[in-house]
Parts: sequence; structure tokens; C-alpha cells
Amino acid sequence: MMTLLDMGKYNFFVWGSMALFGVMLAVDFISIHRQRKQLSRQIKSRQRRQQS
Amino acid sequence: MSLNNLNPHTSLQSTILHISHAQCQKGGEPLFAPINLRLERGEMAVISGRNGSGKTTLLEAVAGLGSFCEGGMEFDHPDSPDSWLQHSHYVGHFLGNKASLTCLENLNFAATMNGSSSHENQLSAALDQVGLGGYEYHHAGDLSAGQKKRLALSRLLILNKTYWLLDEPFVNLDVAGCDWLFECISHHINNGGAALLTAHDNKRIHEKADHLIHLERP
Amino acid sequence: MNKIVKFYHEMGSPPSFYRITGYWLKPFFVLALALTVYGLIDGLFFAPPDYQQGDSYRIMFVHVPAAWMSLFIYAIIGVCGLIAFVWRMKVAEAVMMASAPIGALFTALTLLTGMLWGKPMWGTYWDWDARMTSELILLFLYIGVMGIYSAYDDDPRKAARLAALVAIIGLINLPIIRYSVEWWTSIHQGASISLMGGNSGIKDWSMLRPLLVMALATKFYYLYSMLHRARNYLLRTEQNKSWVMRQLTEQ
Amino acid sequence: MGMKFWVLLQRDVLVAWRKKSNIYQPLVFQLLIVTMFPLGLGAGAQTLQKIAPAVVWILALISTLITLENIFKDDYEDGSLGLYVLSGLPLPVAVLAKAGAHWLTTGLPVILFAPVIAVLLHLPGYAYGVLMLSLLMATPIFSLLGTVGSALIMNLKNGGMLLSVLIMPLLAPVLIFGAGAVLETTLGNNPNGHLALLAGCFVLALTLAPLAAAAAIKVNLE
Repeated sequence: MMTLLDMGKYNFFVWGSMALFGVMLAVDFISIHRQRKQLSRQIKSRQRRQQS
Repeated sequence: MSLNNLNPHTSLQSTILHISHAQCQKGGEPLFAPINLRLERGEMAVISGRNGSGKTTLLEAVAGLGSFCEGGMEFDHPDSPDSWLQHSHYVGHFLGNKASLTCLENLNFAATMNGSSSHENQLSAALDQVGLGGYEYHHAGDLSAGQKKRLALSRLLILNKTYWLLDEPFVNLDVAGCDWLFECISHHINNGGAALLTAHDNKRIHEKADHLIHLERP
Repeated sequence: MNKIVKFYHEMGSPPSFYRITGYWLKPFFVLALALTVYGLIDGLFFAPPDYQQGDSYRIMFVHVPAAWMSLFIYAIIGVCGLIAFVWRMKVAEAVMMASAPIGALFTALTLLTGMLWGKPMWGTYWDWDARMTSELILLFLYIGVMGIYSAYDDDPRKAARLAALVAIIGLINLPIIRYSVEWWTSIHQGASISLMGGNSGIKDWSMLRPLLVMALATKFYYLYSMLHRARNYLLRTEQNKSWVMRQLTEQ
Repeated sequence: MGMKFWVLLQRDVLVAWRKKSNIYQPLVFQLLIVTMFPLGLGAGAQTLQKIAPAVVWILALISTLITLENIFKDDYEDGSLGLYVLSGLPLPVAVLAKAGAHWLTTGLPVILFAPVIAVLLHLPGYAYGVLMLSLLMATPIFSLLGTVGSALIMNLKNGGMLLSVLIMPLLAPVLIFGAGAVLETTLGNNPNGHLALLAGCFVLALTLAPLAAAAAIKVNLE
């Protein structure tokens, strides 16, 4: 199994790129959902303020 | 200050400015409740409202520097329908004087940009009328606030436009200036001109106004 | 025929755009995830090593799709900018401003993976190669669009129209940049083995397959991320409209 | 209509002439920065000569870039923008007048001053002609693109940085062709290819920039 993962002397570069790919897309994914949650909280509180 | 050599207006066809349930917005929020106005020659309309109610935004929209988010305005003129810009002149909160130019140069620029003749003596005559007699070669930047306002108002005397759009014209003017301006506007109205101005503390102008528009909350 | 017209009209109005795209989010995400996993496993373990670069060429399976996406997304931003500027369509503004962050992200990803691939291939992390240089300038184009939008955040409609104008100017300018940069590098150092140019030489299907799978995966992820941000954009800009409240209370 | 165009151009040149700062500013800036290169690189003529074409060109570009911001910002702030926008003069023509005035007051001095910077960097004598020619074609492009940038950030308080980010991608090809032309001459090759492409960029900017700037002003005024 280990030999499969071994990329010769390029381990750092290949796995670094893959990690980068994963991390950046994860950051994008999380930022979308955080933006969404924050937005709906904001709109609901604004709505409550207007009704009161 | 004599008013005799105010140049007469062009032929007196009937032109009407219609503003129909217009609203302006700032930051996505409407500023005031929809307003309606029908302004003809020989009439004056005064817009009043608390600070921040959108008086300047409305006036800029009418002048063509801004836009209405609801409703709109039409200007029906017998021979040239969309000639609102030829028939109106806007003196805004930012007066439009270039600080590093002299009064004469400022006036000459405004005159030529609007296509009216700009002889030296005509320009200095207008400056005399607004009380800036000796200031022809004075840099506009060195004038006082009241004098800057007078320089901007002197444009109205040179460009014979029928519709005057004035944003709080009485601000910064001293008592003599206010009297002169009141006199000048009334003279313009009686000669078949029209004026749309914003003012909130001047009782005299409110009484003379044919239309009084108060900007309410949306 | 009227089915398409009806679809076009529905996608044009924010409430129905919001409702329809809501159903597509989950499938797009699942598809993107599955394709990515399959593409990476196939590319990293089953594709044969390159006779010249050994295993370091596997970075291509991430670098090249990201580069294609960065250009593809800017083209979409430009087209949406044109629609938004000329016909003032709210949904086009939403799609444009939603695509900008994900596009910038793919451009940055291209630059970073390109540097990681450059070290084993050229011996330096950065080389002013034609593609990398125009990719860097493309990043400025993205920053420009996002920057002008956030500069006018007090008036969303005006900000969107100015961002659309900047996007259109950028779109017109993109071919000029790519051509002039290409021309500039061809004079100075002759045609070096440019990163993206390498893949056109791939004859081996087992190398090309993971690349195409990954390209598809990034497209699906783009659609997922963009639609999500577009819906958030519509929620934010249409706050005072009634449909926003209804949508929020339902979920 | 032609009369209005000239009056607007004249007024702008007069304003720039009265406030001499934005005529001197680019030149002083160039002198300031060019002295840093020998301090950093050592005074060796060979090293300076190698970088001379690029540095002269880049300094010309940056020194014009910093004056672009207030092409429309001053007019917007003191209200005189309304005078020519509402004067019935088509907006693209007004933009052309502003770009022309800016070119006369900052572009021309930069072209005339470039040889001074070139001498300080030991640029070989036979390259001066192409340097001046390339700048002659490029500085109008800077002014034209500057009007677009300035119109986009007209009512922002601190938009200078944003203007550079917006304009930089548009200037990249111009810099490539312009600095390339000078470099080719120093290497003894024929720079006509670069100059022709630079002329192409100029025509493109001349036709498209006024339309873009006019659209930006309309949006900003709405």
C-alpha cells in the first residue's frame, strides 16, 4: 500500500497540491454556509424589528 | 442692484414639467413617499423636508444628474419634446465653481458650455448684479461661501433658461443677498420663467410658492 | 418550444430562480464530490508515470482543470456582466457576483499548484512562463471586479452595474492580455515547455481520462458554489421583498 | 458642439496650468525613484544599461498612473461635472476632451522628460528616438484608460488603489509592447513590430475608452 502512495522524490509536491486543492475548496464550502447562516439570522432579526 | 438688463426669455410657448408619483432611493431604500408635481411657466414650487429627507437627491434626479427609482418625469414642450436640458439649469449644493479659475473664467465656461453668448461686458454686468463687482479676476477659491454662492447664481442671469433648479439657494447668503435673490426669482417668475427650489427656513418664499411639496417618510 | 421560453422566464425572476436552483444544489455537490474522488484516485494511482517527469506530472490533474475553470468562469462573468449591464437582470448580477470569488479561488489554486509543479520541472517555484503570467493578470481582473463591488457596498444595484462594466472591459481585454503575454514570452526565452501546453501532447487515454473527469468535477463544484452564493446574493439584495421572508421561514 | 469640446479642454488645461503641482508631480516622482536604482544596483553602467529601457518606461507609466485618480474626482467634488454633463455635449466627447487635457498636461511633459531619465540610466543614444515615439503613442493610452478608471471610482473617498488594480491589466499589453520596443532597439533589432502593436492598442483605447468612461459616469450619477 505504501509503495502506491509513494510518488518518488515528488511526495511533497504532489501531495502538497492535492492538499491545497482540498483545503481551498473546503474553505469555499465553509464560507458559503457561514455566509448563509449569518444572512438568514440577520434578515429574521430585521423582520422582527420591523414587526415590533 | 438694478434688475433692468435681465435678458428677456425666449418666445413664450407653454411648457409643462410633469413629475408623477416619483421616488428616489439611496442604498436601496426609498427616501420619501411618492410625490406629484405639475410645474408650468410663471410658477414656483418649493420642496421642504427635514434633513436627510432626500431634497437634494430629488432635485438632482429632476436636473438629470440622478434617477428616479419609482415613477418619473416628463417635459412636454411643443416643438422639441426631450429638450429638458436646454430649458433647465441646476445650481446644486456643490456650486460648480472651479477654485483655481477666476470668476470671469468660471462664468465664461458655464456660458459657452450652454451655448449662450459670452461677451466680456455681459459677464461682468452679471457679476455686478450679484454683488461681485470688483471680483472679475479674483480666484473663485479665495471667495467667501456667500460670494461663491453668488457666483454660482450669476450663471442663471447669463444662461436664459426657463426652469431654474436651485438647491437651498438662500443658504450662506446675507440679508441683502436673500432680498436680491427673492427679488430676482420673483422677476424671473413674472417674466414667464419657472423655479423649483428647496428651502426650509425661509417664510417669504413659502408664501410666494404656487406649489409646496413636503417630503414625507416612505 | 414554450417549455424553454417558460424556463427562461422563470430563471429570470429572482423568486423562482431561488426556488428552482434550490433543488439542484444537493445533486451538483454529490456529483462533484464523486467525480473528484474517482478522478483523483484514477489519476494518482492508476495513471502510468510519465517517462520524463515521473510522478510529478500528477499535479496536472489538479492544476490544469483549475486553469481551465479560471478562464471559463471569467468568460461567464463577462457574459453575465453584459446581460446585467444591458438588460439590468437581477439574476445575471447575482450569477456574476457569485462566480467572482470561486473564479478567483480557482485562479489562485492554478498559480499555487503551478508553482508546486514548477519546482520539480524547472527547479524554481516561479518562472515568468506565458500561461502563469497571464494567470496572474487574470487574478488582478478578478480582484478588480470584486474590489469595485465591495467599494460601493452602500448601494448594491449601482455596485453591481459598475462591476458588470469592469467585467465587460476585462472580457474584451482578456484575449489581448493572453496574446501579448504569449508574444512577449516567445521573444525572450523561446517556447519553454509551458505547463498547460504539455497536456495537449498526451496521447495516453489513461492519463487523459482522469484529467477530463477532474475537469467535469470542478465544473459541477463551480455550479454548486455559484448557485449557493447567487441565492445568498438574492437573499441579501431582495431582503425587503416578501418572498425572501417566505423562503426563510419554510426552511 | 466642437466649440464646447474646445472650451472644456481649454478649461482643464487652464486649471492644470494654474495648479502647477500635477504637472511637476510626475516628473519629480520619476527623478525621485530613478535615483534609487543606482543606489540599489550599484552605479555600474552595464547593469543600469540593461535595465534602462524597462525602468524608464515603467517610471513613465507609474508617474502618470498616480495622477489619473482626480481626472473626474475634482469635478465631481466641486460640482462642475454637472455643467458639462448636462450641457448637451455627448458624454464620450466630453470624456475625450478630459483625456486630451490630461494628456497635454501630464502626458506631454512625461514624454519630454523621458530622455533625462534615460541619460541617468545610461540608455544608449540610438534608442532615444524609439523611446520618445513609444511614449508618444502610449501616454494617450494612459490618459484614455485613466478616464475610465477615474470615472469608475469617481465618488469614492479613497479609490486610488482600486483604480490601479482596475487599470493594471489594461496597461500590461501596453507596457509589454512599449518597453519591448525600446529593448529591441537597444539589442539592435527592429522595433517596428512592437510599435505597430502599440499603435493598435492606441486606436483601441481611443475608440472604446470614451464609451466605457461615459457608461461609468452615467452609472455613477444614477
